[in-house]
Amino acid sequence: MSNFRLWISHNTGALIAVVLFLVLYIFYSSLHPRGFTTDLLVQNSNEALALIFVSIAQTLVVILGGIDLSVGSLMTLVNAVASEVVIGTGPEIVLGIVICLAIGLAGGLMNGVIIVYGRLQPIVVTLATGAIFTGLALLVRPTPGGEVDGDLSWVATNALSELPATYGWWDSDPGWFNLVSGIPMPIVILLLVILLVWIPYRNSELGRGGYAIGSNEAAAYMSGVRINRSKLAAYTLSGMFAGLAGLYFAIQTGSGNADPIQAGTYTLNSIAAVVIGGTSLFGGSGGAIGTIFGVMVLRSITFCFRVVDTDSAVGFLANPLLQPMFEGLILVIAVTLGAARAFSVKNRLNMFR
Amino acid sequence: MEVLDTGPAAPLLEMRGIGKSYGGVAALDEVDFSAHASSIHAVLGENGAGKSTLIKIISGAIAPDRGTMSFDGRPITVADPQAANAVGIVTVFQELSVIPDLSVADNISITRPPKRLGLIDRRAQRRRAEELLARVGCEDVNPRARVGDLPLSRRQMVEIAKALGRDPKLLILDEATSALTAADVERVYTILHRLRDDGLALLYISHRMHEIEELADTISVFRNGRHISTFAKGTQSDDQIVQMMIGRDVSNVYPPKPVRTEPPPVELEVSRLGWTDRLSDISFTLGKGEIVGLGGLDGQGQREVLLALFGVLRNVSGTVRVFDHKGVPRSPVVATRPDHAMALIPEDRKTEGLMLPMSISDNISLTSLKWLSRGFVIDGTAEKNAVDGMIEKLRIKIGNPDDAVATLSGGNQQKVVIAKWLLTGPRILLLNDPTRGIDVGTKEEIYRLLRELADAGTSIILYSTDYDELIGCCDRVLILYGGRIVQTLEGDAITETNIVASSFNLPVESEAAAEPVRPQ
Amino acid sequence: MPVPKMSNLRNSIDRPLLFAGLFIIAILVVGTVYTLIFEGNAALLSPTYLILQLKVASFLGIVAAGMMIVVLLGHIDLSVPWTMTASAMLAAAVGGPFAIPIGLGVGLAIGLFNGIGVAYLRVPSMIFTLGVNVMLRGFMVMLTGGFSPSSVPTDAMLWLAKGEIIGIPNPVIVWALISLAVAFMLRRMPLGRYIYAIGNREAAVYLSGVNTRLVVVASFALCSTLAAFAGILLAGYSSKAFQAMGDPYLLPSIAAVVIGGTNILGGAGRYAGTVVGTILIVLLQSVLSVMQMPEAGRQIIYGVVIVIMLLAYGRGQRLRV
Amino acid sequence: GPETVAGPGADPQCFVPWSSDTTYFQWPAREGPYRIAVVNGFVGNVWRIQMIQTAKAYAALPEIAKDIKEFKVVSVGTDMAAQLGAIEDFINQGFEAVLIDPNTPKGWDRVIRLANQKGTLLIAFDNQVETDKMAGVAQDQVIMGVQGGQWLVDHVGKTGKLLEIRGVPGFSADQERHDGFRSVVEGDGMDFEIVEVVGNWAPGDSQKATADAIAAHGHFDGIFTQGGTNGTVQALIDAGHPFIPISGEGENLFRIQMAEYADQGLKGFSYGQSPAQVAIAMKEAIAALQGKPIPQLVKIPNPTTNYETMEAGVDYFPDLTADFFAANAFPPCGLNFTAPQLMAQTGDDEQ
Ligand SMILES: Nc1ncnc2c1ncn2[C@@H]1O[C@H](COP(=O)(O)OP(=O)(O)OP(=O)(O)O)[C@@H](O)[C@H]1O
Ligand SMILES: Nc1ncnc2c1ncn2[C@@H]1O[C@H](COP(=O)(O)OP(=O)(O)OP(=O)(O)O)[C@@H](O)[C@H]1O
Ligand SMILES: [Mg+2]
Ligand SMILES: [Mg+2]
Repeated sequence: MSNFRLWISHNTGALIAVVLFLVLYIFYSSLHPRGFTTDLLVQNSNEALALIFVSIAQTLVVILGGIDLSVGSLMTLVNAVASEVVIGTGPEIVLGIVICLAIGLAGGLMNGVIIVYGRLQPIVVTLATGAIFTGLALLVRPTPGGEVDGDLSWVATNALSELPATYGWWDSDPGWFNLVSGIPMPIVILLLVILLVWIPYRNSELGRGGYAIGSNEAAAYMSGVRINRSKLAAYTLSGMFAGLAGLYFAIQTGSGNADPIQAGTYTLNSIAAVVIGGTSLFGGSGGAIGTIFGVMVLRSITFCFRVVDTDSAVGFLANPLLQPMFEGLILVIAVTLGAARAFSVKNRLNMFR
Repeated sequence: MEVLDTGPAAPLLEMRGIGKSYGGVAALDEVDFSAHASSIHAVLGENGAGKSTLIKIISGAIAPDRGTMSFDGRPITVADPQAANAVGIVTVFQELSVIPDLSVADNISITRPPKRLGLIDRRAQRRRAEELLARVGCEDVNPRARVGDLPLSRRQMVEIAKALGRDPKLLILDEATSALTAADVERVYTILHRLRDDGLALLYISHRMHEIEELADTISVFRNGRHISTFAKGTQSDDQIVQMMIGRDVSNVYPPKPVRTEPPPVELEVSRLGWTDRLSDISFTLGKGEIVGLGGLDGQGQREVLLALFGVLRNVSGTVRVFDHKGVPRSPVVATRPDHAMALIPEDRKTEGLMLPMSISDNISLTSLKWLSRGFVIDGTAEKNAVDGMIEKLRIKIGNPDDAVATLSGGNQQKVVIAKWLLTGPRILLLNDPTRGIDVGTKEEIYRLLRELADAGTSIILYSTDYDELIGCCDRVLILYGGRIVQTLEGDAITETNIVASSFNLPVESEAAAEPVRPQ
Repeated sequence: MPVPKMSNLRNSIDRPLLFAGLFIIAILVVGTVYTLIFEGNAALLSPTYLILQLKVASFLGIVAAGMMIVVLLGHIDLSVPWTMTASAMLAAAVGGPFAIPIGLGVGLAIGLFNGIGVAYLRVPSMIFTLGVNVMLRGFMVMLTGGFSPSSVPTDAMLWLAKGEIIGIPNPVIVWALISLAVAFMLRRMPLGRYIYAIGNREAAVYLSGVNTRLVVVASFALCSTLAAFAGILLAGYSSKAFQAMGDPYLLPSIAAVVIGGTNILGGAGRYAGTVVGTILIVLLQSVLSVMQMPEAGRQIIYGVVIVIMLLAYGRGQRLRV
Repeated sequence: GPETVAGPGADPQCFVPWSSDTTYFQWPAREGPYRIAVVNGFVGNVWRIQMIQTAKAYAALPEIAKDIKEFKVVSVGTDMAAQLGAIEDFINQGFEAVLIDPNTPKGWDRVIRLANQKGTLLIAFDNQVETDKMAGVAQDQVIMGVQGGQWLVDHVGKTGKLLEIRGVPGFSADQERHDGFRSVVEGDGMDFEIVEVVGNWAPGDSQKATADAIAAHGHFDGIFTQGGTNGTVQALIDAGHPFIPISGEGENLFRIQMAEYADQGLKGFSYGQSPAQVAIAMKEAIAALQGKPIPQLVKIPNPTTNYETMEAGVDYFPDLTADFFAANAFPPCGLNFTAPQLMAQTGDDEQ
């Protein structure tokens, strides 16, 4: 097989997600009265970023072969904290951001320590720690509220052009800036995180160790992979991503809300996004990039509901009482597409993993 | 215990008073053992003798209960495989330790990968993989390929390449060649000889006597967790070695084949069987009481033939007749129904044959629960009797039928797999390399059992990677090459020369050739 | 380093029973100390209170029994909440003598659908049932918006949930009968053996000529039917079938199963553990409510208890080499 | 953005300002018909479904339909990010007005800014938002607690043992009703012992919590609950607890119970959050789009009733076993839907 074909075959899941996303998004943006614009991109990326971070957090754990039922709750905890600390002078804000990420890291580390040293199954441990995080979030923020720096909120949720404009970096935009000024800030943040966190992780021994563990833990151990370290690293980093999600969510909404139902929604959606994005729930393969598209597929489904016309061929999708049903149906179909290998398998023994 | 002086130099590895127990079972008992540089040291013993346990202790995978170890003259404790690697002890484990979802290159450099800017340098890693693969003669393996997509024999070669990449001082191979084809084995021999000449110490575990003969300088025999003896090759005869290993004589390994006057009634007729690009135009018949062998290089479609007949493969073309049933069974459910009465001993007992944490009893009765139930309820007494009967018949060495199968040694686990199928009273038995990793004594029992079954009317298809076995057991041998049957050998024509020749799709000579065909 | 012998399935999981039992006693003691101090009574030890708890536990217990079956297979059913809701609401909507059979039929149908998705399409159950849950919720929104179904349970449902026989509430009797049946199935019937076996190594069971897909479908069908039954009972108990009535049952049912010592990866676990786990969770919720613990504290205690229980059962085995 | 103007606003009977210092918003008048969207959050409880039904039915009334070119409803779930995204989407699509059932009280600055840029009207209903830059219609949650508490005081006296059943923790409505209730029963001269449990606004949870509380604490003299009221009544019946005064939500089943057990001592008071708020918000949006000033926050009277004044067929519907919220009619706004009318609608969009 040529290298290209190998690459395709190793990334089929993610590629399916990309195609699915493109189909849905083209459908959406072509029906949109204003068409595809920067505004649309800003709005859509704002809507997706927190879920993307949570889903990347989930991805890290799923790669290990685990599942994390606490990501949404940890995000909520950090969201609650952020609504108290990300405000004030510049240095105070920076400190607040650091505190938020540190809480994320600590939450992830706590999961990791219990799972690794308690030798317990991640799904049950995170079921429990999720409750703990929710409880802490409710302690910090019994009712929705709090405040986050307004400028930060505005900058983080708009096109890049607002960054220098808000903080007054330069009077007139330098030429090169015009090229990039239309890029939404969430995309910039995401690219930075991918570049500075995910890619290095993916190419580190610890990161590869995570894949090895998910693929076959005993073999990884026998091969001299540092099991404990890799697991702890993955959970801790996962916590940091959940923290990022909570932080961005706070910045985006300018407030905090310890809503356990919302936390549950984020957790479950993150699992769906991971699967649609081509990461196997058995572990060992997949990655953040696929997950990003998995989230975009999920989000695009609901985008479409906003633009379909009652009188069009798919007018039934405009009925608000049918939408939840179709949302579920499309979700089932998407995860089935993302996960079902039953039809392509020629040797039925290959189905059992 | 007689310990032979294997050379003037001090041993590289020295173990004293090593003990290890699992529950009540002593896997190793007061073992003293040493290995020297520039020597290939074979470790022999029947299944469950403690060989793998010894290896795992040396390589840090498990900790001994008692005893001390020194390496290179210094006392050491190996806490985990990383620690072993760090001092130069590298092991190719019996249960492969390649990681299926990672690429070949990733696997080979799984520890201490080449780095740039603190991150793994994938390109350098691929170059390194290419070099090491070339050293073991596997240039055809793409370093970017997923290891899980490779056939078992390639995986084993990747594992060996990976071990070589770790600059071992002591290289341990625990049944590292069990899945290799003859050609690969040759290459591995060459490499091992070269490594020995470079001054490495090698520990080699295998159940194939002829490998030992070709390779080893020194031989140690283990039995029941004890180190029985260590001696130079050639100082003991094969029979003596076997005697040491299993404590009795194994004079006639293969039971005699029956002489037939007329062809037996055909029970299974396969014509023009095809499946994807892996099988085409497979036609043969299986008569009542016959043992038909499948031979050839590994991965030429032998497994697929068995799986196809057992209903595991999808979209199989061609026709099959089983007794009076036309058509390929649609699933193992159909294949195991009384009117087909087929059984398949699968390739990998751990993942396809057994539920390791469940009890021996549960494993044996699983296939027969339908018969062992009254109405919808399992008949406990019937189940117990059936299980006890099988354990006795196959002489499975166990403590208690309620113990987990996982506690048994490899050979006894294999017997459990066989037992569970024999309990169903199969009329057609498909065996997929059933003696892989099984000691001579047990092998002999299995051969005898197969012949007894055949004599009692069971028809058997036996795929084996060991041509001795095909020669010794089979009434007829079909050699596969590239998914086709290229040769059918019968009677006296079943010879090593012919099997090897037709495995490479070369013409068969009527008289045994002076030089067996060797791979290029 | 002595490694515990891998003893057989039947003996290795007595610890959960023991620990959970002790913990139940501890909960009662703490709760009683509280009521003694603040109310001057020991209400939590009264038969009325205990029977009430058993009655409340029976809904969760029935859900957990079904959940345990799929967990033993190595799967999970996240569609339980809306399976309960849909079955109960449809049963109430249909009314009449067929209410209960229809409700159970809805559960069965959902279970078959789940089973087919998991066994035939081989979508991981975690994600398939998650999607089905969303779909069911949408379906009920559609129905409720479309016509206004009755939400009042039939007399039969009311009797089943509220009646009692010689002082024992009917739901408890139902739970006991279901428990006996499930325990018997798991221990003594081939189906049970297959469920454990598939939870350990599905490929081996498949190659043994067992129709594993049928077993998986049957297990999901059982799980959903039991959830439906719990939903119907719950509707009777509340005298009303209402949206989202199943939502509070998902995580507790999983927790009950694992606190009871069932391996979340499948293949091992005793039914008695699930019963004890259920009682533990219901009592814990109740006592915390009685003690007027604020929600934050409740969540934290709940989480900590699960972690502590699991740690107390002994750390998992190392992977075998 | 809107101009802040002095009152009075349009239709003051219907659009009652929240308080005397409530400001008024005025947008430039625009040509109809308009494009209006409703962005709902959670779906999957009866209240929200009924709200959607009301919105659709109202939009279909001839006198409203003539002003509406396109009407869309979407439910985004409990995810705040999705709700913000949907609102922004409708702003970008050029909708003239977006009615919001907000998931949280804060975090609206960005969409308000965008809406003002593009001239879109935003009106929050059901839950309040903590900003004076967005228009809203709301019922006073604190008052609900106060009214419920006061009613208990009137029927129980100033002393005794009360059971308070709270809603979903973390929601402002829960906190506000609680605060209102406590302000009365913990006020001067009051001497209550209060047991507080969580019922999550759901009948099942409320029933369980009530049953537990009765088992552990014995007798209560009155109950204040935020929702799932019929579950609480059920628990009283099951426990053989004598009927006592209850302040509860506006569920039809509770009101049926009130009627049924009034003579046995169930003195019920029912306050309600009405799903018909959405219609008032819609009416207000149209008025504002026509250029009329509207109050920044409209106060919707709390439709309350009690066991003495309750009227079958108006305040509750004894023959309807369906599960819905009975408080629906707001005559000053010309809103005369009855719940059965709404719930009997078909799910299809074309009417
Ligand atoms: N097959 C196995 N046999 C023994 N231990 C295993 C096996 N698989 C995983 N482990 C786990 O691996 C751990 C040791 O891993 P390893 O030493 O590689 O981690 P590490 O990163 O070096 O951590 P540490 O710094 O704690 O040693 C043990 O705690 C054990 O639980
Ligand atoms: N993890 C374990 N738990 C319990 N018993 C074990 C375990 N591993 C090995 N044993 C027991 O220890 C003994 C030695 O096993 P070992 O694997 O060393 O045998 P071996 O000589 O390698 O056999 P084979 O040739 O079959 O590989 C056997 O009786 C086996 O049942
Ligand atoms: Mg270590
Ligand atoms: Mg071995």
